[in-house]
Amino acid sequence: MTLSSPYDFLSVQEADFDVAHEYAQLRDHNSQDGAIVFFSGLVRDFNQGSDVTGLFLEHYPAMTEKALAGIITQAKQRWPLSRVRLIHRVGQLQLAEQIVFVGVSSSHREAAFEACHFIMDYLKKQAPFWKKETTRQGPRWVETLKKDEEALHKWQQDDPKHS
Amino acid sequence: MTLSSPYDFLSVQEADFDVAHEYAQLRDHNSQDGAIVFFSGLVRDFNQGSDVTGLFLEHYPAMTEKALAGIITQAKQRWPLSRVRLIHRVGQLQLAEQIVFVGVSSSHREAAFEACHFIMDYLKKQAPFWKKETTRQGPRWVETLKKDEEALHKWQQDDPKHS
Amino acid sequence: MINIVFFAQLREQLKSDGLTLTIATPCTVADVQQAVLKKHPQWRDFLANPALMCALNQDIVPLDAQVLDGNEVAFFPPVTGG
Amino acid sequence: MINIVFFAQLREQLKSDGLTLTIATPCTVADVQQAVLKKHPQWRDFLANPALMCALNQDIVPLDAQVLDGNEVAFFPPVTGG
Repeated sequence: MTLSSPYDFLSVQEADFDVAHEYAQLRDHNSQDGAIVFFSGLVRDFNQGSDVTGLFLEHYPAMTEKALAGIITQAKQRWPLSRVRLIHRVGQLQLAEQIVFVGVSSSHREAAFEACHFIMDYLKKQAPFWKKETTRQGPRWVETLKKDEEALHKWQQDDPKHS
Repeated sequence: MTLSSPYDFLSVQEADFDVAHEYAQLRDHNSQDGAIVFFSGLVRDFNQGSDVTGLFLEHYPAMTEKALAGIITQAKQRWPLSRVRLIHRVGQLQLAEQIVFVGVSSSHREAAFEACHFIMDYLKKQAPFWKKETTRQGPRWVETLKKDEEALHKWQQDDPKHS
Repeated sequence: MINIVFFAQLREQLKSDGLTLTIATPCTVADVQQAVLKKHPQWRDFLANPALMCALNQDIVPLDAQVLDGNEVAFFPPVTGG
Repeated sequence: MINIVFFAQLREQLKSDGLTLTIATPCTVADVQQAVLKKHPQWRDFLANPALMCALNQDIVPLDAQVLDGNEVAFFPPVTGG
Protein backbone atom coordinates (compact mmCIF):
# COMPACT_ATOMS: atom_id res chain seq x y z
CA MET A 1 0.00 0.00 0.00
CA THR A 2 1.30 3.46 -0.87
CA LEU A 3 0.27 6.97 0.09
CA SER A 4 -2.10 8.65 -2.34
CA SER A 5 -0.89 12.24 -1.95
CA PRO A 6 2.60 13.65 -2.63
CA TYR A 7 2.09 15.89 0.41
CA ASP A 8 1.85 12.91 2.74
CA PHE A 9 4.95 11.30 4.21
CA LEU A 10 5.56 8.04 6.02
CA SER A 11 8.84 6.68 7.34
CA VAL A 12 9.98 3.83 9.59
CA GLN A 13 13.58 4.57 10.47
CA GLU A 14 16.38 4.18 12.98
CA ALA A 15 17.46 7.82 12.61
CA ASP A 16 16.06 10.59 14.77
CA PHE A 17 13.69 13.13 13.23
CA ASP A 18 13.55 16.94 13.35
CA VAL A 19 10.19 18.33 14.43
CA ALA A 20 11.00 21.77 12.96
CA HIS A 21 11.56 20.17 9.55
CA GLU A 22 8.33 18.19 9.80
CA TYR A 23 6.39 21.29 10.82
CA ALA A 24 7.85 23.23 7.88
CA GLN A 25 6.78 20.46 5.50
CA LEU A 26 3.23 20.65 6.84
CA ARG A 27 3.11 24.44 6.67
CA ASP A 28 5.12 25.64 3.67
CA HIS A 29 3.21 26.71 0.54
CA ASN A 30 -0.02 25.82 2.29
CA SER A 31 -2.13 28.94 2.70
CA GLN A 32 -5.41 27.03 2.59
CA ASP A 33 -4.88 25.27 5.94
CA GLY A 34 -5.59 27.08 9.18
CA ALA A 35 -4.76 24.25 11.57
CA ILE A 36 -1.75 22.04 12.24
CA VAL A 37 -1.77 19.50 15.05
CA PHE A 38 1.08 17.23 15.91
CA PHE A 39 1.91 14.55 18.43
CA SER A 40 5.40 13.59 19.49
CA GLY A 41 6.06 10.51 21.61
CA LEU A 42 9.18 10.27 23.76
CA VAL A 43 10.95 7.59 25.80
CA ARG A 44 10.03 8.35 29.39
CA ASP A 45 11.86 7.22 32.48
CA PHE A 46 8.96 5.66 34.33
CA ASN A 47 6.51 3.16 32.86
CA GLN A 48 4.37 0.45 34.44
CA GLY A 49 6.22 0.69 37.75
CA SER A 50 9.86 0.44 36.62
CA ASP A 51 12.68 2.90 36.17
CA VAL A 52 13.30 2.90 32.45
CA THR A 53 16.82 3.59 31.17
CA GLY A 54 16.28 2.90 27.46
CA LEU A 55 14.16 1.13 24.89
CA PHE A 56 14.54 -1.28 21.99
CA LEU A 57 11.86 -1.07 19.32
CA GLU A 58 11.29 -4.25 17.32
CA HIS A 59 9.00 -4.26 14.28
CA TYR A 60 7.75 -6.49 11.46
CA PRO A 61 9.53 -4.83 8.54
CA ALA A 62 7.39 -6.24 5.73
CA MET A 63 4.20 -5.08 7.45
CA THR A 64 5.04 -1.82 9.22
CA GLU A 65 4.71 0.69 6.39
CA LYS A 66 1.66 -1.07 4.98
CA ALA A 67 -0.11 -0.88 8.36
CA LEU A 68 0.76 2.80 8.84
CA ALA A 69 -0.27 3.73 5.29
CA GLY A 70 -3.60 1.99 5.92
CA ILE A 71 -4.17 4.06 9.07
CA ILE A 72 -3.37 7.29 7.20
CA THR A 73 -5.80 6.30 4.44
CA GLN A 74 -8.55 5.67 6.99
CA ALA A 75 -7.95 9.05 8.62
CA LYS A 76 -8.07 10.84 5.26
CA GLN A 77 -11.34 9.12 4.38
CA ARG A 78 -12.86 10.31 7.62
CA TRP A 79 -11.56 13.89 7.94
CA PRO A 80 -10.64 16.64 5.42
CA LEU A 81 -6.84 16.52 5.83
CA SER A 82 -4.47 18.19 3.41
CA ARG A 83 -1.21 16.73 4.65
CA VAL A 84 -0.24 13.91 6.97
CA ARG A 85 3.31 13.11 8.11
CA LEU A 86 4.11 10.04 10.19
CA ILE A 87 7.52 8.87 11.38
CA HIS A 88 8.13 5.91 13.69
CA ARG A 89 11.59 4.97 14.86
CA VAL A 90 12.89 1.44 15.43
CA GLY A 91 16.00 0.00 17.09
CA GLN A 92 17.78 1.14 20.24
CA LEU A 93 16.60 4.41 21.82
CA GLN A 94 17.87 6.27 24.87
CA LEU A 95 15.88 7.96 27.60
CA ALA A 96 14.00 11.10 26.43
CA GLU A 97 14.62 10.33 22.74
CA GLN A 98 11.84 10.85 20.22
CA ILE A 99 9.95 7.69 19.19
CA VAL A 100 7.08 8.78 16.97
CA PHE A 101 5.80 11.87 15.17
CA VAL A 102 2.33 12.37 13.70
CA GLY A 103 1.51 15.74 12.15
CA VAL A 104 -1.59 16.72 10.18
CA SER A 105 -2.81 19.90 8.52
CA SER A 106 -6.40 20.78 7.78
CA SER A 107 -8.58 23.79 7.07
CA HIS A 108 -10.48 22.88 10.24
CA ARG A 109 -9.23 22.71 13.81
CA GLU A 110 -11.59 19.92 14.90
CA ALA A 111 -10.57 17.71 11.99
CA ALA A 112 -6.87 18.25 12.69
CA PHE A 113 -7.20 17.38 16.39
CA GLU A 114 -9.40 14.35 15.84
CA ALA A 115 -7.41 12.91 12.95
CA CYS A 116 -4.05 13.21 14.75
CA HIS A 117 -5.54 11.57 17.85
CA PHE A 118 -7.17 8.83 15.73
CA ILE A 119 -3.90 8.03 13.95
CA MET A 120 -2.05 7.64 17.27
CA ASP A 121 -4.81 5.49 18.80
CA TYR A 122 -4.85 3.16 15.78
CA LEU A 123 -1.06 3.04 15.54
CA LYS A 124 -0.92 1.97 19.20
CA LYS A 125 -3.21 -1.01 18.53
CA GLN A 126 -2.63 -2.02 14.91
CA ALA A 127 0.92 -1.22 13.82
CA PRO A 128 3.45 -4.03 14.39
CA PHE A 129 5.90 -2.42 16.82
CA TRP A 130 6.98 -3.88 20.16
CA LYS A 131 8.84 -2.04 22.89
CA LYS A 132 11.40 -3.81 25.07
CA GLU A 133 12.44 -1.55 27.91
CA THR A 134 15.78 -1.60 29.67
CA THR A 135 15.03 -1.02 33.35
CA ARG A 136 17.05 -1.06 36.55
CA GLN A 137 15.34 -4.43 37.17
CA GLY A 138 16.49 -5.81 33.79
CA PRO A 139 14.98 -5.84 30.29
CA ARG A 140 11.21 -6.17 29.97
CA TRP A 141 8.68 -6.27 27.12
CA VAL A 142 6.08 -3.53 27.51
CA GLU A 143 2.61 -4.87 28.18
CA THR A 144 -0.38 -3.68 26.20
CA LEU A 145 -2.75 -1.41 28.09
CA LYS A 146 -6.47 -1.87 28.38
CA LYS A 147 -6.98 1.87 27.98
CA ASP A 148 -5.42 1.68 24.49
CA GLU A 149 -8.08 -0.86 23.55
CA GLU A 150 -10.75 1.45 24.93
CA ALA A 151 -9.31 4.38 22.98
CA LEU A 152 -9.94 2.45 19.77
CA HIS A 153 -13.54 1.58 20.70
CA LYS A 154 -14.29 5.27 21.08
CA TRP A 155 -13.51 5.91 17.39
CA GLN A 156 -15.52 2.89 16.29
CA GLN A 157 -18.56 4.16 18.19
CA ASP A 158 -18.11 7.65 16.72
CA ASP A 159 -17.93 6.33 13.18
CA PRO A 160 -21.32 6.21 11.41
CA LYS A 161 -20.09 3.12 9.51
CA HIS A 162 -19.88 1.18 12.78
CA SER A 163 -22.95 2.43 14.65
CA MET B 1 -3.97 35.90 37.38
CA THR B 2 -0.53 34.35 36.98
CA LEU B 3 0.68 30.92 35.95
CA SER B 4 1.38 28.59 38.84
CA SER B 5 4.29 26.64 37.31
CA PRO B 6 7.65 27.98 36.10
CA TYR B 7 7.41 25.44 33.26
CA ASP B 8 4.29 27.07 31.86
CA PHE B 9 4.50 30.01 29.48
CA LEU B 10 1.96 32.49 28.19
CA SER B 11 2.51 35.39 25.82
CA VAL B 12 0.34 37.82 23.84
CA GLN B 13 2.65 39.44 21.32
CA GLU B 14 2.99 41.09 17.92
CA ALA B 15 6.17 39.15 17.12
CA ASP B 16 6.14 35.80 15.37
CA PHE B 17 7.03 32.67 17.32
CA ASP B 18 9.33 29.73 16.59
CA VAL B 19 7.68 26.32 16.91
CA ALA B 20 11.07 24.56 17.20
CA HIS B 21 11.91 26.73 20.22
CA GLU B 22 8.53 26.06 21.83
CA TYR B 23 8.89 22.33 21.24
CA ALA B 24 12.36 22.37 22.81
CA GLN B 25 10.98 24.16 25.87
CA LEU B 26 8.31 21.48 26.26
CA ARG B 27 10.76 18.63 25.79
CA ASP B 28 14.14 19.58 27.29
CA HIS B 29 15.06 18.10 30.70
CA ASN B 30 11.69 16.38 30.78
CA SER B 31 12.22 12.62 30.80
CA GLN B 32 9.00 11.93 32.73
CA ASP B 33 6.70 12.98 29.88
CA GLY B 34 5.97 10.59 27.03
CA ALA B 35 3.58 12.80 25.07
CA ILE B 36 3.71 16.26 23.54
CA VAL B 37 0.78 17.62 21.54
CA PHE B 38 0.70 21.00 19.91
CA PHE B 39 -1.66 23.06 17.83
CA SER B 40 -0.60 25.84 15.50
CA GLY B 41 -3.16 28.17 13.90
CA LEU B 42 -2.34 29.97 10.65
CA VAL B 43 -3.91 32.74 8.54
CA ARG B 44 -5.62 30.94 5.70
CA ASP B 45 -6.60 32.42 2.38
CA PHE B 46 -10.23 31.38 2.32
CA ASN B 47 -12.71 31.90 5.17
CA GLN B 48 -16.49 32.24 5.22
CA GLY B 49 -16.67 32.68 1.46
CA SER B 50 -14.07 35.41 0.84
CA ASP B 51 -10.53 35.50 -0.48
CA VAL B 52 -8.48 36.56 2.50
CA THR B 53 -5.28 38.54 1.92
CA GLY B 54 -4.39 39.37 5.54
CA LEU B 55 -5.69 39.78 9.05
CA PHE B 56 -5.72 42.33 11.85
CA LEU B 57 -6.03 40.93 15.36
CA GLU B 58 -7.54 43.30 17.93
CA HIS B 59 -7.59 42.39 21.62
CA TYR B 60 -8.55 43.74 25.04
CA PRO B 61 -5.06 44.18 26.51
CA ALA B 62 -6.05 44.36 30.18
CA MET B 63 -8.02 41.12 29.91
CA THR B 64 -6.20 38.92 27.41
CA GLU B 65 -3.49 37.34 29.57
CA LYS B 66 -5.88 36.92 32.50
CA ALA B 67 -8.37 35.05 30.30
CA LEU B 68 -5.67 32.79 28.83
CA ALA B 69 -4.10 32.06 32.23
CA GLY B 70 -7.56 31.09 33.50
CA ILE B 71 -7.99 28.61 30.62
CA ILE B 72 -4.57 27.07 31.31
CA THR B 73 -5.46 26.74 35.01
CA GLN B 74 -8.71 24.98 34.13
CA ALA B 75 -6.88 22.55 31.83
CA LYS B 76 -4.29 21.75 34.50
CA GLN B 77 -7.03 21.07 37.05
CA ARG B 78 -8.64 18.64 34.67
CA TRP B 79 -5.66 16.75 33.17
CA PRO B 80 -2.19 15.76 34.46
CA LEU B 81 -0.11 18.21 32.42
CA SER B 82 3.53 18.94 33.16
CA ARG B 83 4.03 21.91 30.87
CA VAL B 84 1.74 24.22 28.92
CA ARG B 85 2.91 26.89 26.47
CA LEU B 86 0.47 29.32 24.85
CA ILE B 87 1.29 32.18 22.49
CA HIS B 88 -1.29 34.36 20.72
CA ARG B 89 -0.29 37.08 18.31
CA VAL B 90 -2.04 40.44 17.86
CA GLY B 91 -1.79 43.21 15.26
CA GLN B 92 -1.36 42.93 11.49
CA LEU B 93 -0.68 39.47 10.06
CA GLN B 94 -0.06 38.37 6.49
CA LEU B 95 -1.42 35.33 4.70
CA ALA B 96 -0.04 32.00 6.00
CA GLU B 97 1.51 33.62 9.09
CA GLN B 98 1.27 31.90 12.44
CA ILE B 99 -1.49 33.21 14.77
CA VAL B 100 -1.55 30.95 17.79
CA PHE B 101 0.47 28.16 19.41
CA VAL B 102 -0.70 25.80 22.16
CA GLY B 103 1.68 23.05 23.28
CA VAL B 104 1.30 20.68 26.21
CA SER B 105 3.35 17.83 27.65
CA SER B 106 2.04 14.99 29.76
CA SER B 107 2.96 11.49 30.81
CA HIS B 108 -0.24 10.36 29.06
CA ARG B 109 -1.18 10.65 25.41
CA GLU B 110 -4.92 11.00 26.00
CA ALA B 111 -4.41 13.82 28.51
CA ALA B 112 -2.10 15.68 26.13
CA PHE B 113 -4.53 15.44 23.19
CA GLU B 114 -7.60 16.37 25.21
CA ALA B 115 -6.00 19.26 27.10
CA CYS B 116 -4.55 20.86 23.95
CA HIS B 117 -7.93 20.56 22.22
CA PHE B 118 -9.75 21.93 25.30
CA ILE B 119 -7.45 24.97 25.53
CA MET B 120 -8.05 25.84 21.86
CA ASP B 121 -11.83 25.38 22.15
CA TYR B 122 -12.01 27.64 25.23
CA LEU B 123 -9.64 30.22 23.75
CA LYS B 124 -11.88 30.44 20.67
CA LYS B 125 -14.93 31.30 22.82
CA GLN B 126 -13.60 33.08 25.91
CA ALA B 127 -10.40 34.97 25.12
CA PRO B 128 -10.93 38.60 23.97
CA PHE B 129 -9.47 38.55 20.47
CA TRP B 130 -11.23 39.71 17.31
CA LYS B 131 -10.13 39.06 13.75
CA LYS B 132 -10.67 41.62 11.00
CA GLU B 133 -9.85 40.11 7.66
CA THR B 134 -8.60 41.98 4.61
CA THR B 135 -10.35 40.40 1.63
CA ARG B 136 -10.58 41.15 -2.07
CA GLN B 137 -14.09 42.45 -1.25
CA GLY B 138 -12.74 44.83 1.44
CA PRO B 139 -12.11 44.48 5.19
CA ARG B 140 -14.51 42.38 7.21
CA TRP B 141 -14.86 41.32 10.86
CA VAL B 142 -14.88 37.55 11.22
CA GLU B 143 -18.19 36.18 12.44
CA THR B 144 -18.37 33.74 15.31
CA LEU B 145 -19.20 30.17 14.33
CA LYS B 146 -21.93 28.06 15.83
CA LYS B 147 -19.63 25.03 15.76
CA ASP B 148 -17.23 26.82 18.13
CA GLU B 149 -20.08 27.15 20.62
CA GLU B 150 -20.87 23.46 20.21
CA ALA B 151 -17.19 22.58 20.73
CA LEU B 152 -17.40 24.19 24.17
CA HIS B 153 -20.59 22.36 25.15
CA LYS B 154 -18.85 19.05 24.50
CA TRP B 155 -16.27 19.76 27.24
CA GLN B 156 -18.97 20.90 29.67
CA GLN B 157 -20.89 17.66 29.16
CA ASP B 158 -17.70 15.62 29.60
CA ASP B 159 -16.83 17.36 32.86
CA PRO B 160 -18.26 15.64 35.96
CA LYS B 161 -18.55 19.09 37.59
CA HIS B 162 -21.13 20.12 34.99
CA SER B 163 -23.15 16.94 34.55
CA MET C 1 -17.15 56.24 38.53
CA ILE C 2 -17.34 53.28 36.12
CA ASN C 3 -14.91 52.85 33.24
CA ILE C 4 -16.72 51.49 30.18
CA VAL C 5 -14.85 50.10 27.15
CA PHE C 6 -15.88 48.83 23.70
CA PHE C 7 -14.02 46.62 21.21
CA ALA C 8 -13.97 45.46 17.59
CA GLN C 9 -17.14 45.97 15.48
CA LEU C 10 -18.91 47.59 18.42
CA ARG C 11 -16.11 50.16 18.82
CA GLU C 12 -16.38 50.97 15.10
CA GLN C 13 -20.18 51.10 15.13
CA LEU C 14 -20.26 53.47 18.13
CA LYS C 15 -17.19 55.40 16.87
CA SER C 16 -16.04 55.27 20.51
CA ASP C 17 -13.63 53.10 22.44
CA GLY C 18 -15.30 53.92 25.73
CA LEU C 19 -16.37 56.48 28.30
CA THR C 20 -16.61 56.97 32.06
CA LEU C 21 -19.91 57.35 33.86
CA THR C 22 -20.75 58.23 37.45
CA ILE C 23 -23.76 56.17 38.56
CA ALA C 24 -25.12 54.83 41.82
CA THR C 25 -23.46 51.58 42.91
CA PRO C 26 -23.81 48.71 43.55
CA CYS C 27 -25.70 48.21 40.32
CA THR C 28 -25.69 45.58 37.56
CA VAL C 29 -23.95 45.41 34.18
CA ALA C 30 -27.43 45.84 32.65
CA ASP C 31 -27.87 49.07 34.67
CA VAL C 32 -24.55 50.35 33.28
CA GLN C 33 -25.72 49.49 29.76
CA GLN C 34 -28.97 51.44 30.31
CA ALA C 35 -27.11 54.42 31.73
CA VAL C 36 -24.88 54.50 28.62
CA LEU C 37 -27.95 54.32 26.37
CA LYS C 38 -29.62 57.15 28.29
CA LYS C 39 -26.60 59.34 27.53
CA HIS C 40 -26.16 58.06 23.92
CA PRO C 41 -29.63 56.94 22.73
CA GLN C 42 -28.32 56.71 19.12
CA TRP C 43 -26.20 53.67 20.21
CA ARG C 44 -29.26 51.53 20.97
CA ASP C 45 -29.20 49.45 17.77
CA PHE C 46 -25.61 48.37 18.49
CA LEU C 47 -25.26 48.38 22.30
CA ALA C 48 -28.60 46.70 23.04
CA ASN C 49 -27.63 43.71 20.86
CA PRO C 50 -28.23 40.55 22.95
CA ALA C 51 -25.37 38.77 21.15
CA LEU C 52 -22.80 41.08 22.81
CA MET C 53 -20.55 39.72 25.53
CA CYS C 54 -19.79 41.61 28.76
CA ALA C 55 -16.74 41.56 31.00
CA LEU C 56 -16.49 43.02 34.50
CA ASN C 57 -12.96 43.77 35.69
CA GLN C 58 -11.69 41.60 32.80
CA ASP C 59 -13.80 38.52 33.56
CA ILE C 60 -16.68 37.47 31.31
CA VAL C 61 -19.94 37.91 33.25
CA PRO C 62 -23.71 37.83 32.64
CA LEU C 63 -25.75 41.06 32.50
CA ASP C 64 -26.91 40.68 36.11
CA ALA C 65 -23.38 40.72 37.58
CA GLN C 66 -22.90 43.28 40.36
CA VAL C 67 -20.85 46.39 39.55
CA LEU C 68 -19.08 48.47 42.21
CA ASP C 69 -17.63 51.98 42.01
CA GLY C 70 -14.25 51.97 40.23
CA ASN C 71 -14.99 48.81 38.22
CA GLU C 72 -14.32 48.41 34.50
CA VAL C 73 -17.19 47.17 32.34
CA ALA C 74 -16.50 46.00 28.78
CA PHE C 75 -18.94 45.30 25.95
CA PHE C 76 -17.80 43.45 22.85
CA PRO C 77 -18.98 41.15 20.04
CA PRO C 78 -18.46 37.39 20.36
CA VAL C 79 -14.72 36.71 20.30
CA THR C 80 -13.04 35.27 17.19
CA GLY C 81 -9.40 34.61 18.08
CA GLY C 82 -7.42 31.43 17.77
CA MET D 1 4.43 -23.67 1.19
CA ILE D 2 3.49 -21.21 3.94
CA ASN D 3 6.01 -18.80 5.46
CA ILE D 4 5.40 -18.43 9.20
CA VAL D 5 7.02 -15.66 11.25
CA PHE D 6 7.12 -14.78 14.97
CA PHE D 7 7.96 -11.50 16.72
CA ALA D 8 8.88 -9.96 20.09
CA GLN D 9 8.21 -12.01 23.26
CA LEU D 10 6.84 -14.87 21.18
CA ARG D 11 10.04 -15.04 19.11
CA GLU D 12 12.06 -15.14 22.33
CA GLN D 13 9.79 -17.73 23.98
CA LEU D 14 9.91 -20.05 20.96
CA LYS D 15 13.61 -19.27 20.32
CA SER D 16 12.60 -19.10 16.65
CA ASP D 17 11.83 -16.26 14.28
CA GLY D 18 9.86 -18.53 12.00
CA LEU D 19 9.68 -21.57 9.76
CA THR D 20 8.18 -22.74 6.50
CA LEU D 21 5.55 -25.47 6.33
CA THR D 22 3.99 -27.30 3.42
CA ILE D 23 0.31 -27.92 4.17
CA ALA D 24 -2.88 -28.40 2.17
CA THR D 25 -4.42 -25.10 1.07
CA PRO D 26 -6.80 -23.31 1.19
CA CYS D 27 -6.83 -23.60 4.96
CA THR D 28 -7.27 -21.13 7.85
CA VAL D 29 -4.79 -19.30 10.05
CA ALA D 30 -5.96 -21.60 12.88
CA ASP D 31 -5.05 -24.62 10.72
CA VAL D 32 -1.56 -23.18 10.20
CA GLN D 33 -1.26 -22.68 13.98
CA GLN D 34 -2.26 -26.32 14.59
CA ALA D 35 0.19 -27.58 11.96
CA VAL D 36 3.00 -25.66 13.66
CA LEU D 37 2.01 -27.11 17.06
CA LYS D 38 1.94 -30.61 15.60
CA LYS D 39 5.56 -30.15 14.49
CA HIS D 40 6.63 -28.32 17.69
CA PRO D 41 4.32 -29.48 20.51
CA GLN D 42 6.60 -27.84 23.12
CA TRP D 43 5.46 -24.42 21.74
CA ARG D 44 1.84 -24.92 22.87
CA ASP D 45 1.96 -22.77 26.02
CA PHE D 46 3.15 -19.79 23.98
CA LEU D 47 1.68 -20.23 20.49
CA ALA D 48 -1.81 -21.28 21.65
CA ASN D 49 -2.15 -18.05 23.67
CA PRO D 50 -5.50 -16.48 22.68
CA ALA D 51 -4.07 -12.99 23.29
CA LEU D 52 -1.75 -13.33 20.27
CA MET D 53 -2.47 -11.35 17.12
CA CYS D 54 -2.23 -12.83 13.62
CA ALA D 55 -1.40 -11.22 10.30
CA LEU D 56 -1.88 -12.75 6.86
CA ASN D 57 0.25 -11.23 4.11
CA GLN D 58 0.95 -8.31 6.47
CA ASP D 59 -2.69 -7.52 7.30
CA ILE D 60 -4.13 -8.19 10.76
CA VAL D 61 -6.74 -10.97 10.43
CA PRO D 62 -8.85 -13.24 12.66
CA LEU D 63 -7.96 -16.93 13.11
CA ASP D 64 -10.54 -18.02 10.55
CA ALA D 65 -8.99 -16.04 7.68
CA GLN D 66 -8.30 -18.11 4.56
CA VAL D 67 -4.65 -18.96 3.78
CA LEU D 68 -3.43 -19.82 0.27
CA ASP D 69 -0.18 -21.44 -0.84
CA GLY D 70 2.69 -18.94 -0.80
CA ASN D 71 1.11 -16.73 1.88
CA GLU D 72 2.94 -15.34 4.90
CA VAL D 73 1.34 -15.91 8.31
CA ALA D 74 2.63 -13.95 11.33
CA PHE D 75 1.95 -14.53 15.02
CA PHE D 76 2.86 -11.86 17.58
CA PRO D 77 1.91 -10.43 20.97
CA PRO D 78 -0.34 -7.36 21.16
CA VAL D 79 1.55 -4.43 19.65
CA THR D 80 3.05 -1.72 21.89
CA GLY D 81 4.48 0.94 19.57
CA GLY D 82 3.80 4.66 19.53
